[in-house]
Amino acid sequence: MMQKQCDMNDVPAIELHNAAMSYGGRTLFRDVGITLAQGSFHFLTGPSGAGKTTLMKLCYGALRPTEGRVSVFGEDTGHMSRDEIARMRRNVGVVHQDCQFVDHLSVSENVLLPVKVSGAVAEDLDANLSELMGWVGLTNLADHRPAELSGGERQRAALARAVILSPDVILADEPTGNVDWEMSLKILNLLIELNRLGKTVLCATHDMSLIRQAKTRVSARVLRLRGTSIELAGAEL
Amino acid sequence: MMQKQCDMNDVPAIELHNAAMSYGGRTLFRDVGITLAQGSFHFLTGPSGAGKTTLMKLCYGALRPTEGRVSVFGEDTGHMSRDEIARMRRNVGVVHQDCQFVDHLSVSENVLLPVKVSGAVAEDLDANLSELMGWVGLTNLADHRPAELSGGERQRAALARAVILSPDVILADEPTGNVDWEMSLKILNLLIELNRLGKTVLCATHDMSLIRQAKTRVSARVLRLRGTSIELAGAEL
Amino acid sequence: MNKLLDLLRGDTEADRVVPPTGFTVLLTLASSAAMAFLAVFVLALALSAGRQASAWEDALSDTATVRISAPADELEAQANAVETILAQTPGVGATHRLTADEQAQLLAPWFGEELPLDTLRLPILIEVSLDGEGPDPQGLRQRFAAEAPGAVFDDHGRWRAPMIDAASGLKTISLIALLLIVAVTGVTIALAASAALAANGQVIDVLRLVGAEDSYITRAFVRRFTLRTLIGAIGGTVVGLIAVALIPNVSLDGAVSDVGLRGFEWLLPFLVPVGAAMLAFGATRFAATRRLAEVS
Amino acid sequence: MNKLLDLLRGDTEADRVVPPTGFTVLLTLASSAAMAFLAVFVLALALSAGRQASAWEDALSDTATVRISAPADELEAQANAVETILAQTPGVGATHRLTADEQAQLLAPWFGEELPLDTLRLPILIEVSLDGEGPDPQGLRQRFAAEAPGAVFDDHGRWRAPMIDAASGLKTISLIALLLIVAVTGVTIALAASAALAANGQVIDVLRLVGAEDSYITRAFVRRFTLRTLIGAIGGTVVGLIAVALIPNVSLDGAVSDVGLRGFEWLLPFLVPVGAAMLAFGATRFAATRRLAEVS
Ligand SMILES: Nc1ncnc2c1ncn2[C@@H]1O[C@H](COP(=O)(O)OP(=O)(O)OP(=O)(O)O)[C@@H](O)[C@H]1O
Ligand SMILES: Nc1ncnc2c1ncn2[C@@H]1O[C@H](COP(=O)(O)OP(=O)(O)OP(=O)(O)O)[C@@H](O)[C@H]1O
Ligand SMILES: [Mg+2]
Ligand SMILES: [Mg+2]
Repeated sequence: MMQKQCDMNDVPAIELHNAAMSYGGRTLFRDVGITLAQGSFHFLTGPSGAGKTTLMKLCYGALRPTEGRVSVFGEDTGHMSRDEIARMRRNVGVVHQDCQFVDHLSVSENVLLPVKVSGAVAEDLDANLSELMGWVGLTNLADHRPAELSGGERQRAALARAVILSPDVILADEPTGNVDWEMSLKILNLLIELNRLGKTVLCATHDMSLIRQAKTRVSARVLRLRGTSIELAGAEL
Repeated sequence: MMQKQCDMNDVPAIELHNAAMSYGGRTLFRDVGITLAQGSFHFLTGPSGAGKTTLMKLCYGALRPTEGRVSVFGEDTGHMSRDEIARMRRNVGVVHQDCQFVDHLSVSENVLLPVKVSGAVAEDLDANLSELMGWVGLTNLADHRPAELSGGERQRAALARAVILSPDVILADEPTGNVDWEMSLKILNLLIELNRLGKTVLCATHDMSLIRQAKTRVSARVLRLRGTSIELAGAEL
Repeated sequence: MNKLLDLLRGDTEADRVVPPTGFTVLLTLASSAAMAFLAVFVLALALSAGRQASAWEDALSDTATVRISAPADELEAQANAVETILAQTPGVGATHRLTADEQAQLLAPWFGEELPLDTLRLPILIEVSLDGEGPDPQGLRQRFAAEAPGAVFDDHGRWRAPMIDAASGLKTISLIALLLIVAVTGVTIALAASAALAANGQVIDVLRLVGAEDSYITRAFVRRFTLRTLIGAIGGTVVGLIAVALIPNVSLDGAVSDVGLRGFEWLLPFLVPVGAAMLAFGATRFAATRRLAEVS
Repeated sequence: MNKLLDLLRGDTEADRVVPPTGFTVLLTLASSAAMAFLAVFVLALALSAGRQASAWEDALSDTATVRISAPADELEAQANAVETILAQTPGVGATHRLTADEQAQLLAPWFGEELPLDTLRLPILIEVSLDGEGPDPQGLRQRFAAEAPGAVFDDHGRWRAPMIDAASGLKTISLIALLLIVAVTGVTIALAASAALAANGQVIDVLRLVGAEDSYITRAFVRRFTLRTLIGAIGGTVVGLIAVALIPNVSLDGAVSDVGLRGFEWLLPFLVPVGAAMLAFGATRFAATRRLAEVS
């Protein structure tokens, strides 16, 4: 459905080189080098305010690192034009932590936004959409306004929107922050399913049980922000 | 600090009588009768979209039940004028699930909003504020804008705002939805501490571990929304 | 009015909750300034036109002429009859029989100064100054026909009408334009306030959530918008006054160069910002009340 | 211009993402309508004033009179000399020596019809029609002094000046008002677009987040606002035209009652909505581009 910007399998989906990030004078992290190979599954964890959301924003070009560089499929986001960034984002589905929606559009219109703005003409779009809405359990709410959704419903709508274009990379920022355990498992299953289809997944979460659950089913690695650096969390989980 | 609207200890802080709530044609719950005695601690749980946030809104007069009635300290919210609802809210601290802030004010100004609008002249306000900001770990971010906070920081700021007027009732809607386990425990501790000071606490959450943790320290009851009714969850937790 | 004054004293605490910057602020300031500017400008135009109209009216309408042409023996008698009639007619002020010299002067443009008047049997001319609307020409002519058939009443009407109409037409148009500008100002300010309030919906939601009474919220917004409008309108008025003061030197001379304000008229434009502020007060109150009805 | 037309064809998909209702919409519609209304109104005023000015100028300035008073034996010779001089003077059109009858008519208002002209030694009057600005009166008088000392050139100047000034003053003021209204319209539309865009900041953020290119977002907003302004301005123009068409019947008659549009002038007001739409196009593009610079 989407044109890959690079199909060579040896190019990492996302790569950070000596990346540093600070707001004003405050350094969140520095010398961070991580590589998300295509098709890999990573969790991102760390205390509140550590910079998980910030790191995700680096990955989809919403922020540029104060030092070092970030590449998406081998392309340095710092050298992309605004339009290139826009097109890159159609291949990188983001579940934003604040679940931003266009208030006056219905839930299903919001979910379809990436299709609209990309100008993609998908054949079985309606079938896709209703399958997806069913999957996240929003079939009955498709015609509601985002403001009428509950917290968890909003999060699921954001997830549906992130995957509607079937992107190669999925960045999910706390996709289970507002949902109960059962729904968390369902969302995790969707992410795992997508990963099995070859998508690269990066999922920020506070929920250690979720990570533990995932590790029983997929070879996920856990990146942990601690202090100003990032480390690979190991067996202690 | 606050005038109690009613000091008789036998009047429940919050009471729902045969309350029913539906949006459009869809009934969320009906015949719900719950009583939150003064000084009690309740959790509210149930699947995403069950109506937890809706039930909380009934409790602070943001919504009126489609049937039945809701009383706060013995007063029917359905018979309160808008100004009475406003004054009632100064005695009912709410941690809103969406953490709404005034974007152009700093975090500390946002936390102080309830003091400003109530016209209360507190003596040791500054000391109170800095203690509170320290407690939720936002001392360094007091002068930031809400938009510059991380998800968890926003939630903690909302909590600080909810308790700044030292209200008799605290309604917390997923106060730990975006924070890690350590911070969750800290927030739980604050709620338990407030409860020990005699405040009535109602906390909506998906996090069963949090409830389990709380039960070891305080005699909390768990209300669970299931189908269209509410039940007292028991030993299975 | 009292409420308005209350506002100006204000509550700086409440003030802070309304965003102090942004396009809605600029919009309020600029539109009230622009409208005040236009209003002052057109007000000056209307006042000038009114002045001009009455000046022209005065200059053109306060005299008439009665001409008596009759055989020499009847001439004097008819002239006396005419003077008697005129003295009895309401709307007629002083009368003055023109001397030979004055008649010669009147004819000079056409025939030069050396007209041999004494050899001519000239009619008698009586200049009449009119009070207010002047006499009823029809009635006067009928009485002349009866008592002084050689007298002709000429109220200069055929010269006067178009000039007076021109001036009063200008005045009417200016007043219509002034009304339009007031209406447009009202609509613009009301809509700017509503748009700004809509853009600040979140602030209102949060304030209600933390227990603010409606009056607190309304006051905060109304105060901000009234002050902004007042400031904008004062700015526009001052610039408008400067522009009006500059007009005569810039482009015009002669009759209508008289555009501008005279004496106490300079005070009238200061009603413009007051009016704008009152308008903003009402419009914001209305918009705030309506927005608040959406929040519980 | 091409881009503008492209817009009108449009992309209804992109359209949906810009809120179709709300105060900012009303504001854009109403302010462009109000401004178009005022613009049409003042345009009519300016055109009428211009017409009036030239009418007055024509009526008052295209004739002059030369009066020759001289001893009877020189009179005819001097009159001939004057006619020769006039024929050679640039700015002078046809000349016409008044007959005795015509002179009598001229004097009738003052002396009645029965003036014994034949017994009078009257001056000769030559009516001169002027071309354009007319001759240089100074030069003419000098030549008369030399060749026809009894001739006096009277260009009616003393009556003409204030009238012409009045009319052209009115025209100038109308044009100033028109310019002001155009400027105010521009400011209001630009600010309304900016305010609306600021109020829709969230939409822009979301669109960028899901991969919309800047051009997509700009187009959606620019299209909406240009169309809204166009619709508002067309509405205002139509109402303005109706108002202008109604004026004469309502309040005025006589000289300035001529306010309104004549012939092809009825087409000019249709430039107003076109101008407003172009203004909205530019303003929204500018505002959208600036807002987009804040989002990565
Ligand atoms: N625009 C900004 N300006 C200044 N500081 C910012 C800005 N955005 C984020 N920060 C700060 O950077 C830190 C990291 O924010 P970030 O949102 O990345 O945290 P996080 O790891 O996602 O936390 P959470 O788990 O609470 O969502 C926070 O302390 C926040 O206050
Ligand atoms: N204004 C509204 N109009 C229509 N439906 C609404 C409205 N607000 C909420 N709902 C619906 O009511 C249901 C309950 O919403 P509520 O926010 O109370 O759920 P919740 O239990 O808090 O869920 P979560 O855990 O996801 O926050 C949801 O299905 C939601 O779509
Ligand atoms: Mg985050
Ligand atoms: Mg909820």
